Formats: sequence, structure tokens, C-alpha cells
Amino acid sequence: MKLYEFQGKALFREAGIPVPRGAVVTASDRSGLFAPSAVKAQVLSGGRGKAGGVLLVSTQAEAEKAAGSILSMELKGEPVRALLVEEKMNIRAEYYLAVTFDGEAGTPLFMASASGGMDIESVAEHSPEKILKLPVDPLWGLTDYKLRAMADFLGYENKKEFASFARKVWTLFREKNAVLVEINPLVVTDSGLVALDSKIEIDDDARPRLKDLFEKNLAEQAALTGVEGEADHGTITYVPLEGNVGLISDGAGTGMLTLDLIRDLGGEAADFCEMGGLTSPEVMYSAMDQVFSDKKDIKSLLVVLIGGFNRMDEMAEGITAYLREHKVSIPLVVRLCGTMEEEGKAIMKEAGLPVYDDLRTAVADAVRFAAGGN
Amino acid sequence: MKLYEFQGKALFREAGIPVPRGAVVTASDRSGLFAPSAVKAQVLSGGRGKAGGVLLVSTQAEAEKAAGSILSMELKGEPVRALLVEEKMNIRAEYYLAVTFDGEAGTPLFMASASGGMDIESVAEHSPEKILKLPVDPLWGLTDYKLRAMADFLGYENKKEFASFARKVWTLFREKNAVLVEINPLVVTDSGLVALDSKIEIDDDARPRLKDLFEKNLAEQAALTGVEGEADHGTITYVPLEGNVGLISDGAGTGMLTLDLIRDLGGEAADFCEMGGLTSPEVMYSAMDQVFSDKKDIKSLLVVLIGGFNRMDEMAEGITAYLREHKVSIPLVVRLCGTMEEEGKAIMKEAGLPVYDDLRTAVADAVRFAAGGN
Amino acid sequence: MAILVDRDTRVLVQGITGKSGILQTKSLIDYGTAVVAGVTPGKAGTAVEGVPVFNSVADAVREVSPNAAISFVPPLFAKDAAMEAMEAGIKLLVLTMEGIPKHDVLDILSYASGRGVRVLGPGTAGVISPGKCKLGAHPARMFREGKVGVVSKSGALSYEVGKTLTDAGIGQSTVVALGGGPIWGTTQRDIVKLFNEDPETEIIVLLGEIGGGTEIAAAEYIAESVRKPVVSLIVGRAAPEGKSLGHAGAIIRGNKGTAASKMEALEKAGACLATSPAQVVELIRKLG
Amino acid sequence: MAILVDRDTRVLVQGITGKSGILQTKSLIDYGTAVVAGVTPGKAGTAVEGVPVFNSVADAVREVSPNAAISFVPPLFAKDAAMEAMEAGIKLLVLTMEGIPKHDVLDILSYASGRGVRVLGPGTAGVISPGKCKLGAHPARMFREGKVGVVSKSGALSYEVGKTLTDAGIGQSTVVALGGGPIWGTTQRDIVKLFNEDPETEIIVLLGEIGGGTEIAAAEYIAESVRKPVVSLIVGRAAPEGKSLGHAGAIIRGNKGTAASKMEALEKAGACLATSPAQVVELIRKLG
Repeated sequence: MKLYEFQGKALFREAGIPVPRGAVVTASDRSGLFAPSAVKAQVLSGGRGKAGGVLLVSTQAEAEKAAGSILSMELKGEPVRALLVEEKMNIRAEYYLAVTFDGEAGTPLFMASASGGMDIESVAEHSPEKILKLPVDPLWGLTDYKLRAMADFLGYENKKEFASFARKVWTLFREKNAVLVEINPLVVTDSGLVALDSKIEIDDDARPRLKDLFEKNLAEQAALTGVEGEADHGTITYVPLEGNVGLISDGAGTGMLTLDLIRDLGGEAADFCEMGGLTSPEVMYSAMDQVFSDKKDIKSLLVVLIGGFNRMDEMAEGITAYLREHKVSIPLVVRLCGTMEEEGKAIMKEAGLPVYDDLRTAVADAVRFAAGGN
Repeated sequence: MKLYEFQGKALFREAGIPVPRGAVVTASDRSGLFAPSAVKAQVLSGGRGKAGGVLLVSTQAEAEKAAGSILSMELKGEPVRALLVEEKMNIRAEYYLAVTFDGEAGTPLFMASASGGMDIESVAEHSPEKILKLPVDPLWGLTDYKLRAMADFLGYENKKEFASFARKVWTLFREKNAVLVEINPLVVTDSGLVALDSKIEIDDDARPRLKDLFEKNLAEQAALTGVEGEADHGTITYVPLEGNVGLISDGAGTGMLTLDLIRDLGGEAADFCEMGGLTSPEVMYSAMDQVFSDKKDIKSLLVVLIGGFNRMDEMAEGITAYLREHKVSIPLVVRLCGTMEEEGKAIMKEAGLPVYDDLRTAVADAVRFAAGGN
Repeated sequence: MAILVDRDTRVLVQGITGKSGILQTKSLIDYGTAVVAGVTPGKAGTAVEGVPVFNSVADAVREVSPNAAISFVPPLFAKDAAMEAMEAGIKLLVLTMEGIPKHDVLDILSYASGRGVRVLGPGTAGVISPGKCKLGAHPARMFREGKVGVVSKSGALSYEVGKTLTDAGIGQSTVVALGGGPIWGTTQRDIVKLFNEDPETEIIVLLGEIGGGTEIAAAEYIAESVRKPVVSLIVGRAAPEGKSLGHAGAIIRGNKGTAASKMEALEKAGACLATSPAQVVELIRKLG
Repeated sequence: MAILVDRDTRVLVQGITGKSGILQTKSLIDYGTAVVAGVTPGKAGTAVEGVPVFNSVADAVREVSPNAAISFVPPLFAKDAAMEAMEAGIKLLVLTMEGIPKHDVLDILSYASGRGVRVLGPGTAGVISPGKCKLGAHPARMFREGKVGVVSKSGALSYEVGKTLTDAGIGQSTVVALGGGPIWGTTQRDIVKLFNEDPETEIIVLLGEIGGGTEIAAAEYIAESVRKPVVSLIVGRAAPEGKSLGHAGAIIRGNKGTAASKMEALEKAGACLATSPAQVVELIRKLG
């Protein structure tokens, strides 16, 4: 769950992390607008500053104008539905501070840079030495010596204040099961450190143990967008693409391999739809429903299954159930092998559906059918 | 810092650990007395139950009588200055639950037994299999599987309640830097688990980071005993003994060795006074002051020094400073060697004091002098 | 020999009485894996497919000395179960479940690191040393004993390539799936190192995918230390840039995680590149 | 050879700019110990007795590769300093300070355990391998190189016995002090094991005291595994029962921690018992 800046700042405030005084403004409720202030688009994607989503205003009139203008923007395809209006800060320096994890090393990671602000990505690419990365043992927690190292690296004098600030960020990261807490910029003001921005993402897998946190923030998001949260596809990953060969797989690796083979054999996939390695007839059914609903113009559907934890009898049940309830007029190419393969093939045979064993042959046929062949 | 039962129960209450309703009663304020109740002596030593320090009463008159009787007791030399009067519980079973640490394994240790009550020491001696001992990784914390194992071992059905109870005990142990949290008995009542007793000891070394906790509880203890806390001997360990050879050492190991040698050579030590391995002239001075104040009838004083971290010049300064300011009329036998030995010997020589190098010779002389020899 | 699991592996199944636990236990036993114990709290004294069930790992260790554990414990309880296995002295954990909270995974890996505990997963299909031991979901008939070591993040891709190799008569020493990330207890580099040191493995097949940098780290190790032939297949060449295709690691970050950058690094490290399982077979035939 | 420290030991002094740090650094250097670095935050660029001071252990490791650390950091900061050393890869920590909060010590030992980090102390006088390396408070002249390994909780007692041995012309391989407890990173059993495996150590001297059970654990190991001669001196025979004599471990619990019970266990394990340092010398002469 990604949080809007204003949601992240509410968590900061709760955790005792200093943030500017501010108010949320929407098209329907502009009562919070004030000036002088910074008027900031609330979107989940990054890069809003460069795209003009943040305006500094001096008068109430300017504020009204800025609000109107930003509220009519789309940033990376996302309509701006809310603003955070905050007091202007007297900024002496802009730092970057984040805690996330390094999945390849298997450890939490603190990152700090004195080159904060909008261009941290380019700093990371061109001057990686300007970003200090410190792994933190999750059981031990943040140590004083790392806090000193970070403050030294930033050149921030008040080490005690920095340590207290960073400890709160760490505690938030752990207690809220965040996968990312990013403050860019973390600004130095006359009265000390202030989190000028907030980018927080909470681990969806932790939802069962953080029910209140998820409910509150998702409800806020739904109120803004008018959408009752994303449709829950369970373990399904669905990405629409440009071609005409529908694709469903039961593994990301084989899904991507098939994507490559489709192109190598002259076709183009209409989507990438992957069900995960431990699934059920219902998920198989949903995957077909997803593809057929979204991609009404596909010319063939390729289903690539190779069962480990997945059972081929269950996959066949899902496929046949879908076909019983829906009229499908395009060719269906199903490659099915692995766990409970015989049972799965028997179910398919009973339903009069052919089954492939070799992936390359299946891909070749799906591409051929999509191209109008037989 | 050992806590009285009523102090420990205040910590339990704060931590959400169920305790009986109760009130503290002293000789000067009996207003809290009620009946039916359990009237319990508040002392820091153990074994009060066997010694008659706990009485169950049914009427107010009995309560008054019990209070008067217990408040006039001494338990293991400690006058009873307060009572905890608690509601009687309907007891179905008595468990033992404690968390401390195993210094030899270097790990915290949870202990649980279904044979709770007064005789846990004898259970430990004769039926050690009736006590479950589970090491707990301090960084990881208490695991569910250990909580299940404990509840299983106790035969307690409501595993969820037990887990919640034990987790609170663990958190208290960690957050309050306890070296012991013992509940004996932990009773099973109609409404669940209740801590009927409390024995808590807080690590004195953690005092600087738990100032409020120490101040509050030590002030309460001082108010009861009329003594402003123990005199702070710093690193000095002082134990009065029965003989007439005064003894000061700068290490527990050499102190005990000297104790043995005194006896082996026919003498008897008047005390055991050990200063620790990293000390100062002031501590040396205090050690002498301690021995001479407490043991006015010693016949010789044996000072055994072997400096590693300790500096012999500093020890010699402490000794000579004491002798300049006090009239000492008994023979002083000082063995002094190790770090800054030459400097120390020079200071002693200047003060006209002989110095020994060999421990056995020094002990032999101290014993001989105490026996009236020269 | 082989890596991670062999004929001496004595398996403990955590969460043995759940649906997946029962099904997979049967599959492991059918393969010939020595499944010596299962654990489900409160189910001591029962049996699953003839395997005795214990209340705790400690009880199982005392009675039947397992030395590897595979876990089918639900995600929210996986952390506690992993700690139970580690504290009881188990040195190989196969965490099959997806959806374990990431901070729980980080905690597990912190405890495991340096204590000599090898964690596969989470979200792994496991490992098979064909003909010796199967500790995972690998469909038995797709694998046969031999000299090729295979490592993959994706379980399904490792089956796909295993199947292609086996159909072509090429056997495997061990086939390892690591899980889809975004956190891995064991990475491709770790497994390549084990294959490099395994006398029975003669050729290493590294199956990679777009996103993240684990293949680059493996390529660095290959360049430095591996003298055995390495064949590599990186999938996702046709994936659109900037889109996540399932594995959370599979998000292209700058140039780092593209198929092209990985293929380049591996080629420079001396690996032979394939673009399909069939080509993996061809390359191995050339090398053999 | 020798145990724990030898000529290859490169010492880092944590808290080098404090009073004890400076004094002890001088004493180590005077002995010939290779003190390669000191750490005090904020004091980088300065030097103590010619030893360069760094802001962090990581900096020191990068520049001068120390492999052992001795800490004079004040008790409340000892935990953080120990973690800093461990995370930087130092595998031997000598914690000299007393008064470190016990939960901090427990945390340090949890992290160290299994990561191959040896912790001496807290509250230890340290270790000396005479003629090779001194990493502690041992007065240099009381020790000489030889074949007798000495282990003691108490620092002072280890000096006392070292002095007596040296005066009698008997040299030592290594002399180790463990600290007064009540928590030990390393126990007598651990050190006896190291001496047993050290080719240079021919005779082991175990100095014990009343209280606790570490001598009993050592006796068990001696009975099982040690074939080298062991001489043991247990002090506190004349101590009154039930009184704590300084070391918190030295409280008689039931029968377990008495001098008599320890002497009995050690005698049964095959150790020769002495009642004074002079008798330790006599027994070694008989054995040699």
C-alpha cells in the first residue's frame, strides 16, 4: 500500500517526526488553503516537482490560482484529486534520507545523502558515492555508531537531534511494516530537521496484522479516487500489452520465457497474466476472466502451465468451468504438464479440449492462430 | 535493586499483568486494612510464608490482629515495616513462572513449573524435571512456540491467555532491565491467571538509564526503612566475618585465596573487603575506612594488592593518605606488586611503610601479628 | 554428492497437516525422500502418509534427527516456525510460502546469517537432487540424475528447463529454485558457488530474468572464480520496460535490471548465452 | 601458537583516548603488542602513543586491518561499541569494563554467538600469550613464555599464579582471565577446550572459585575430552556459606557452588588439586 504524502505525514506526526504545518485541500473543500504556502499535488507516483505539481505561493489569490491549476492536472496518468498545502520553510540545506531493504543482501538499508531534492535518481546514477548506504540488523536495530556515521556524512552538526530523528524513522519503518520510508528532501531549517516530503509504502503482506492502518488509509484513498480500492486479483499479476496473443501462465519465469518465445516466433503478446505458483481452479477462472474482459480483440489465448505446487487437475477444472459459462470463439492453446498431469489431461479430454506438452509447439500454434492460420 | 512485593505489583499493574486488588499498610497507616484478605509481610528476603509472614483472615478484627502481629516480626533479620493486604483468590492451581538469565550460557531464561508455591527451591533440588527452562534469544524475543511449550508443560488450556501473560512478563523484564522477574505462585483462578506474588530485581548497572524507576522505588524503600538507601561503596564489596585479621584486596579471586591462606596458616579473617580490579586512591582510602570503622578490634590489617588495571602508585597514595589522617595502632601488612609497582613502593618507603612481595609471607606475618607475635 | 540435499537428507515438514503439507509430503515420499517427521502444534501422535507428527521441532529433533526442514506454515506464522527450526539446530530451511511479511523475512535472515543456516526462499519451489532427494515441488518425471547443476529464481522455469534437459537425455546434479523475491535467503551467486565446489556438477545452468541485480552479482562471481562451463538463459527480453511482471524484483531499474545488461555481464564473465530451453540443450551438447 | 592471541594479533583499542585507554595502550605497546588502531568518535586524525585514532571501527578496518579489539568504552556505550566491532568483522572482543548493563551484555552475546565472535568478559583483565601478545592488564614481568596454559575468572588471581609460576621458572603458553560474571562471554570450559587443542600447551591450570557452576562444566569437559594434565586451584574454601564475596557468581547455591563440590568434580575428572599457588608449582614440577 503506497501512501499519499499527506497520509505519510500523518504517520510522521504520530511518530514525533517534525513536519511542516499543513492542510489537505480538495476540489470540493478548499477551506484549508492559506498563504504564503507550498501547494503540492497529492499523487502516488514520483517526479511531481519536475512536472509542475508543486507551486510556491505568496498570497491567498495565488494560492487559489495554484490550487485550481494543480487540481486540473494529470501526473503520469494520475489525476490530481487532492493537495497538501504547507507553510513555507526557511531552508538551509536539503538532505535525502530513506530506509528500505536490500533484498539481495536480505537486510534493511538506511540511505542518506547531502544531495537531497528532486534529482536523487540522477545522483544515484552518476555520483553513487554521494549516497551513504548502511545495512541495519533488524533484530539489533539502529546503532549509535551508524547514526554518527550518517550525521557525519551529511555534515549535520547536531548529532543528537539527527539520531533522535533517524531513530523515529527506523521505528516507524519497523512498527508499520514499511518497505519504504523516504524523506526527500529532509530539510535543515532554523529550528532543526523537518521532513518536507514523505513517501511511504507499507508491506501488503502485513495487512492482517495492521488492519486499522490499512483500513483507514485505503478508505481515505477510496474517498479521493471514488474507487473502492483496487480489485483484488489475489496472486494474479496482470499487465496489459499491445499484441493479439492472450497469455496466461502459472509462473513469472515461464510467463516471461513464453513472452520471449512469442516474439521470437513472430507474434506479440496481448498481455502478461501470471497466477503464481500455488493457486486454485478459482484463480485459473479469474485469470481467464481478466484477460477476456480486458482484451476483447485477442486472436488466440495461450495458457502455459507447468505444475509444481499447482495441480493440473485443478487448472483443468478452472479452464473448463470458464468455458462452460462463457462463449469463447478464439482458439485456445493449453500447454499443461507436471503435478497431477494425467488427471488434468483427462478433464481436458472429456471437455474436448486439446492439450500440448511442448512449450515451443504451443507458442508456435498460438502465434499462427493469432495470425489467422489454422 | 530488589523491589518489595508491592512495588513489583505496581510494575505488574502498569504492564497489564493481572494482580489481586490490594493495599499497603504500615504501622502508622492501617487505613487500607480490609477483610476477608491475605495479610502479607513486605520484606526483601524470601521464605516469609514458612516463617509466618503471611496470614489469611476472614474478619476485620482478625485482619487487625494479623497486621499487628506481622508488623512486629523480624524475618531473616529484617524488621517488617509494611504489609500488603490483598483480596483472597479462589485458587485452582499454583504455578511458578520466572524470567532471569543464565550467566554461564549467556542468555535470558524463562522458567515454568506446575509445582508453584512456597517450595520451589526443593522442587528445583529434588525434581528438576518439574521445572521447564527455556532460553530466550534477547534480540528475537519470546517465540510463540516457546509459549506453547510452556502452556503445555503447565497443562494450562487457555494458551492465548498464557501467551499474552508471559509476553507481558518478558516485556517488563526487558524494558525495566530486570535481572529477575519471579511470580510464585502464579495462580489459576476462575477468571484466569493472576500473579499472587512478585519478586523483581532490577539491574543496578542500568540505573543511569532508568533514573525515574530507581528514584521512585528507592525513595519508597527509604521512607519505610528510614535509611537513605545503602551507603554507596562504589565498587567495594564488604562482608564482615568473625576473625581478627583485617583483609583488603583488589580482586575477588586473590581476596578469596588470601582468606584460604589465612585459615591454612592458623588465622581467621575479620572481614572480606574487595575493591575491584579498576579502582583509585579514594577507593583504597574508603576500603580502609570501612574496615576500621566496622571492625574496631582487629589485631592486624592485611592489604593484598596485585595491580593489573589498578595502579600501585594510586594504591600507595590511598593507604598513606588514610594513615596521615587516622591513628592506626595495629600492624599493617601490605603486599604490593604489579602495575606501577616501583612508584608505589617508593611512596610507601617515603612514608616509612614496609612492603611485601610474596603473598604467603605477607599472610603468615599478618596472622602472626594478630596472634600477638612480632 | 550434489548440493544442498542428497541421500543423507532427513526431512522435517513444518505445517504437515495442512492441505499443501499433506499433498507435498506424499509427493516427497513418492520420490524417495526420507521424510522423517512432521510438526503441527497439538497434533503429536498422529501421522501423515506414515510420517510421525510432533508438537514441536525440538521433539522431532530429539526423536528422529531431521537435518532439513520444508515449511508449509501459513505466512503469518512462518517466522515463528523458522525460528523454531533454527533454534533446534536445523541448518537448511525451505520456505515455500509466498506472502510472508517482509520484516519477518528480514528477521529470519538476520538470525540465520552467520549461524550457518541456509534459507531457500521465501516463495521457493525448493530443490531436487534427481535420484537422491526431492525437497520441493519439482515434478519428479521432469528430472533425472546427471552432471548439470541448474539454478533459477522461478520454480516453473526450473521445471521447464529441467524437462527440456531430461527429454534430451541430459541429467542434473541438483536443480534449485530461489523464489521470486523481493527478498532472498539464498541468491544465484550462492548457488553458483556451491555448484562450482561440487565435484559432481560439471556444467552450470543459470536461469535469470529481468529486474534486480542478482544475476550481475552471480556474473561477477563467475568471472572471478568459476572455471566450469556456465550456460545462461535470461527471460523477459520481450518485456516492456518499466512494468512489473510478477516477481517484485522484476522491475527494470535504470539500465541495471534489463535482460540486455544481464546478458552482457554474463557473456563477459564467460557464460554461453541461450535464448530458449532448446538452445540450452544445444549449448550443453556442444560443451559436453 | 598459543590461544586467542599471538604474534599475528593486530589490536584495535576502542575508547583509546580515555584515561584507561591511554594508559593501557602504552602498556600493550611496551609489551610489544601490535596496536594498530584506536577508535574514539570525533578524534580521527589524532594519535595515542603513536597509534592512529579513527572515528569508526569500519575506518580502522579499512586502513589497518585489526583482528582483535579491546574496549575501554564506558559501560553505557559498551554495547554499541561491541556491535560496531562485530559488524566490522572483528572476531575477538575483550570487554574490560565492569558495570555494563546486563541486558546489553545479553544482546552482545546473542549477536556474537554463532557468528564466530569470541567475547572475553565483560569485566575481564584480558589475555596474555607471554612473549607474543598481551591484550589485557596483565603485569608484564609476572609472565614468561612456556607450556602452561592458565585460565581464571579473576584477573588478579591469574596474575598471582602467573607470578608464582614465573618466579619458579615455569613459563606459560597463554593466561586468560574471564571476568567476574555474573555473565560470561567465554567460560572456563571454552578455554580448557582451546588449551586442549593447542599444541603448544602441555599442562592446563584451571583457577576456580566458589559460586556458580562453570568449574563443574569445565570438569565435565575435562573428564570427556582432555588427556593433557590439569592442575586446579579453587579459592574460597574458607568463605562463609551464603555470602557473596564480590563476584556475583560467587554465591553458594545449595551444594552446587561450594569449593568442596567443585574440587570433588575436578578430582573425579582427573585434575590434580592444589590449595595454593605454591602447590600449583609443586604439582606442575611433578607432572613435568
